[in-house]
Amino acid sequence: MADLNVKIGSLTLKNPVMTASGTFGYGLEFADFIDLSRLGAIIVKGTTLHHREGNPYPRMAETPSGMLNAVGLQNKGVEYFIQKIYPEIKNIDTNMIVNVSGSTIDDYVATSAKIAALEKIPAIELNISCPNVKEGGMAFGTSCKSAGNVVKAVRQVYPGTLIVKLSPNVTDIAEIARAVEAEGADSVSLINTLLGMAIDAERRKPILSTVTGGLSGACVKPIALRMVWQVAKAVKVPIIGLGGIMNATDAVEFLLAGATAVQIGTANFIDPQITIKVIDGINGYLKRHGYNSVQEIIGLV
Amino acid sequence: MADLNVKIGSLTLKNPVMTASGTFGYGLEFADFIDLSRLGAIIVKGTTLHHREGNPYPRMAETPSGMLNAVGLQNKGVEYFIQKIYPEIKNIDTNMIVNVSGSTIDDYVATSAKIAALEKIPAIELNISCPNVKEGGMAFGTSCKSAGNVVKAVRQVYPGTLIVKLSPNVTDIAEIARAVEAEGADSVSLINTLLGMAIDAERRKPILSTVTGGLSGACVKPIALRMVWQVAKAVKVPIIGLGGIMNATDAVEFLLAGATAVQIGTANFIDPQITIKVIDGINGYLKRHGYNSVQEIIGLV
Amino acid sequence: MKKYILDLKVTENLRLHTNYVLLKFTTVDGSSLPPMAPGQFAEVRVDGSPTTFLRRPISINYIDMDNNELWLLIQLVGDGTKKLSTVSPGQTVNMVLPLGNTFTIPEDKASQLILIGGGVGTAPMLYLGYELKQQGYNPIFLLGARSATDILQLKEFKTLGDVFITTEDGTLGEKGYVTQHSVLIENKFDKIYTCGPKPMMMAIAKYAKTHNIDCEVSLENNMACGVGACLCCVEKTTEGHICVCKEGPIFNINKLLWQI
Amino acid sequence: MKKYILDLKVTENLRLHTNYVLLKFTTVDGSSLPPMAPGQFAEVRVDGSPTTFLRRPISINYIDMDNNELWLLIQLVGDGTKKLSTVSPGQTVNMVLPLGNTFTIPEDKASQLILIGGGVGTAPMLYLGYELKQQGYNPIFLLGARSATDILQLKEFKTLGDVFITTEDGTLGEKGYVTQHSVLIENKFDKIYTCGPKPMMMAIAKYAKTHNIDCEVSLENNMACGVGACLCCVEKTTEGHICVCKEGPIFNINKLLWQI
Ligand SMILES: Cc1cc2nc3c(=O)[nH]c(=O)nc-3n(C[C@H](O)[C@H](O)[C@H](O)COP(=O)(O)OP(=O)(O)OC[C@H]3O[C@@H](n4cnc5c(N)ncnc54)[C@H](O)[C@@H]3O)c2cc1C
Ligand SMILES: Cc1cc2nc3c(=O)[nH]c(=O)nc-3n(C[C@H](O)[C@H](O)[C@H](O)COP(=O)(O)OP(=O)(O)OC[C@H]3O[C@@H](n4cnc5c(N)ncnc54)[C@H](O)[C@@H]3O)c2cc1C
Ligand SMILES: Cc1cc2nc3c(=O)[nH]c(=O)nc-3n(C[C@H](O)[C@H](O)[C@H](O)COP(=O)(O)O)c2cc1C
Ligand SMILES: Cc1cc2nc3c(=O)[nH]c(=O)nc-3n(C[C@H](O)[C@H](O)[C@H](O)COP(=O)(O)O)c2cc1C
Ligand code: FES
Ligand code: FES
Repeated sequence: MADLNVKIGSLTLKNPVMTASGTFGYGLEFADFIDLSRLGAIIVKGTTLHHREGNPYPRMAETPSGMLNAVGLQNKGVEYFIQKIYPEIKNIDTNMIVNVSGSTIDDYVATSAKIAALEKIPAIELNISCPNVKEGGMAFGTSCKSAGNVVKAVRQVYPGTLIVKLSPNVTDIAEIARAVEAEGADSVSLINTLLGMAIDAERRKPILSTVTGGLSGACVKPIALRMVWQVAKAVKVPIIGLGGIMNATDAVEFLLAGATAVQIGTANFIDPQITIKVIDGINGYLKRHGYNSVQEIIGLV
Repeated sequence: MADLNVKIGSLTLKNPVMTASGTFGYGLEFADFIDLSRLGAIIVKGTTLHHREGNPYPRMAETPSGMLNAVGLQNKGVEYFIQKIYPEIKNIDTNMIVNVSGSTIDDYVATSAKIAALEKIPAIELNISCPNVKEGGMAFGTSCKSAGNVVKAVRQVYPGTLIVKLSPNVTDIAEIARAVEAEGADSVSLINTLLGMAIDAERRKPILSTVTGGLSGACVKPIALRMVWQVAKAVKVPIIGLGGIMNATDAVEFLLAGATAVQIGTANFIDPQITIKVIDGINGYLKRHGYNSVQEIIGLV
Repeated sequence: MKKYILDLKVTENLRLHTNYVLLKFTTVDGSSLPPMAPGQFAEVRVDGSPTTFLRRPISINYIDMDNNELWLLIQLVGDGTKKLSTVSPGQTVNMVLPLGNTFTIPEDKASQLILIGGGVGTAPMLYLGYELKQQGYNPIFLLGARSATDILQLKEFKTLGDVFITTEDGTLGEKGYVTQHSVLIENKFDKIYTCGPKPMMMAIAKYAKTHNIDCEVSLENNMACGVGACLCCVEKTTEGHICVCKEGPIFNINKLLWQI
Repeated sequence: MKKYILDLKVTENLRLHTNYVLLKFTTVDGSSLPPMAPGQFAEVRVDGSPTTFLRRPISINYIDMDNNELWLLIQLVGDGTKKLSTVSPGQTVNMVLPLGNTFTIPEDKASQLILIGGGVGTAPMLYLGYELKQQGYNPIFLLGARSATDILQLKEFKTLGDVFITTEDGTLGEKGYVTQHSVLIENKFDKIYTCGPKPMMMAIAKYAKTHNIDCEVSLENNMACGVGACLCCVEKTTEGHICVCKEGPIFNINKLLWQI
């Protein structure tokens, strides 16, 4: 076994494979399929200050080698998370990370502060890039100033490892990455979904209730890989790469492009055991090429 | 036969189906496969003021439901086009449109002025969105100011129909569309390719000689469709929609989203007769749904 | 119920009619199939269909205990189901199963239960009927379809109880819609179970509400994960948006907010 | 030469060895195959491989005039060729053909011509050898491969002229590389035609240059369109970047800028 350990802020991951927010529930949904403790980290559902019903159905459309979703951050709010969900997941033996979303800076701050109090949640991922809710999310992630402002505010109340999740729907993602790094982010994760749309030609209607939604899956990999490569040259903090990772080779590509860890999202829907296969596959790759540690391949390209 | 005529600036197209620049050569390459005169328009290769060798090989990588290219505007320059190619193509009985690229505003202006003198070229498509050349192309298309400046300068020397091709690698494409409309563009076409990257994990190297390249094909359709829909709400000039159109249903989706015409690019590689199938398919769709004219479905979504 | 990811081996592929196939599967190694309940479904991976990215949810049609076989009844609608319909005996198909909840059954074995299936929506009704019969109920079946050729698995249904039929064109049974069938109108039922096209289920739900009959429907919302992880498949209910794949697909109509 | 888009019918699928298949095709309607020249290729559409988006370029291996058959010799390297290798007789495969240029043949029928193929690069050599023989030349063949089992279509080559072999492991013919084979060293050739892995072709080009032998190679640059429209497949030559799919795949080494 090669050394698969990686560090993200003050977190040590037993391997670079995490699950992407919104695609893995709270982890428990996959407990029948895999040993959750083998994962590097689990990033749970997007959590907001208050309960959110999310967008109306339909929320999903299949696209060539991918899918659009318009879930819209449905969740029962941070208090419910703390009372009801945290007790259920806190003993899963991996890094449990909460993905935090909000509509205002105060929302982000309040939610992050509450999560900061949870002993078994060592990190948060600040979602400033959700394209599926009007008043917030993505808007923060599309300008350096607003992205920087959210991070600055949250940094003041959140002492744990602070990961900031970037939006790909921007002209220059490296610039945004630099802005959030400057305000104290410990790591950046990218990419969130690309804003897309699907139309039902027969019914002459958009397929999603919200018209547009977030594109994910294999189809976005070339774009995600390019962005990770660009950001890797722009910042010093570790990068978590994601977007279209469907197998171990894809994951290795992200590591080569400069990511210290990866997240797997949509691929979990197609193969609920994919995370374990990717971990084993990265190990196999390292062995085959004579590397002793995953560190050796990070950023080789 | 439903009425398939559409107008773009002062151009009348016998149907809304054009071919996308860089994917259809000068049209002649497809003469064995289809009757070129059936097309609404042919947009020929990107043409620059001076001869360009393009980027080194390898220039292409296959991706999930798509491909990356890094051709880099290889062409023999506008003079060669006028002397050698124009005489060969000027009698093709459709709208022959030249895609004009440049590294400086002066380049764009000089090239456009020369094309303006060609009687059988009724329109140009200004490519301010090529992601594959360093000093220009895309840089113009990623800010309202520079996009507006190019269009303003070209508008002064080019009296024909002026189409401006927009880059999808931006935060807000509608804003750019408005800027070029304000400077006198007769139409906008979108999208050019999305900046992407591919890595050969086994060799630990980028696949393309230029590292990054332009993503096209089915995978980009959801993004292209969303952008067309956004731009349709932002401008009054007719929109030409493209990006991942692989069949007639895809083309209809773009029309429904607000495009007056469509372009077919990568799909020509997979089926050299696809353009004709799309024309026939649009006609079939209109019939089936009881429309007499393609105009009736433009922008229905 | 524990969920599994299994490669199951095709034992039979029966084309029931132009647009329907019945696929039978068993385990590769001869081990027993995992326990599954009526109303549950499988997320089936479709190999070799370039346009099919996600798995396809398909109801458990029947479990043949004697032969250790799982049956799936599939209507060919798009590329995914068309590709799936071409598998041949010996090939394996990857499935995640069993997913979702099951029907609730009244305690009183004398309850008058009617199972109404429309089109391929009859699929889960067969296994439900079998279970009910096993447990000592006397289920009655009402099958509706466009035309006689769309009435599937009639022979199997007949072994489980009385079967009534409506077809829209009158080629079999009574002409019209299931809600107009005399068996429904002339008898008093304690519970209706139904699966089929949404307009049909809504008409039945309305009928059930009006006549104060307990009623459970099986929803077919679009799904991505099938395990409650993505929240794509939600139905708006009295408890807010809940996942059809996990807390459904079987819902009591009282929980739904259908405008009927 | 006029290009066609054709659905051709598989008549035979021969697995030559673990990693190679020989596919034979004829027209669906019994009409004659279009004229094709040695060195040209087909852009083959691969159906049912989700990871294969573009067509795959495959050389014309042979035209069997008597049976109106086109042969393609395919090495299984990735998903596309693997999927293609599973077609069965009766199925059709869509191809754009014939594409590219052909070899140039010296006028003098007494010219000493040697055709050197490495691995699956022997594919276009068979048809070229056939044409040469038809036209009254006496081609000599030199086939190289890793091991005896990678030497393909030996029987067919033997009907066209003398065949010499090298294998890297010495399991057939002389041990070593083609450029080391005695037939090459001991005879004086007027022209070399070659197709195979790039390092092999470069070694041959170097040999040819050193010995002042005219030499044509067949390149296998990655392609998207195959018809000269996309400029993806370019090779840097004395005339700048030119398309391998249209002005190639056959190049005289004098035109190439290989560092040899
Ligand atoms: C819980 C459940 C049980 C089902 N049981 C059966 C069954 O037993 N037999 C059967 O034939 N069908 C069943 N279906 C429907 C079946 O899943 C769809 O017909 C199938 O997914 C269509 O796939 P396709 O690729 O052939 O069609 P597509 O080309 O994808 O689409 C054709 C139509 O099917 C719908 N559809 C596409 N993807 C999905 C999806 N992931 N979920 C639901 N609908 C979708 C589309 O909206 C479209 O109208 C069930 C669906 C659900 C949710
Ligand atoms: C003019 C020409 C003639 C050829 N003739 C033959 C032949 O007669 N028999 C034969 O077996 N092979 C031939 N090839 C090579 C064949 O095209 C590739 O092996 C095939 O495209 C690989 O496809 P894949 O999906 O199996 O592999 P992939 O998984 O796509 O890739 C496997 C390898 O093949 C290379 N490759 C992928 N796509 C292409 C492409 N479009 N063009 C070229 N290389 C590619 C990749 O770089 C990779 O190294 C020829 C290639 C060219 C250009
Ligand atoms: C159904 C769905 C729900 C998602 N919800 C969230 C979310 O709540 N918060 C978030 O930051 N990202 C969310 N995402 C984005 C993913 O975490 C990930 O960034 C994206 O899907 C790209 O990765 P992939 O291609 O591997 O799926 C969601 C994605 C999907 C498909
Ligand atoms: C090989 C290749 C070359 C291209 N060259 C040009 C070009 O010269 N000028 C231009 O404006 N767009 C160029 N494009 C972009 C296409 O015209 C089109 O915008 C893009 O491919 C998206 O459409 P598609 O998905 O239908 O291919 C090129 C695309 C490809 C694939
Ligand atoms: S399909 Fe993912 S939650 Fe139901
Ligand atoms: S492959 Fe398109 S020009 Fe050669």
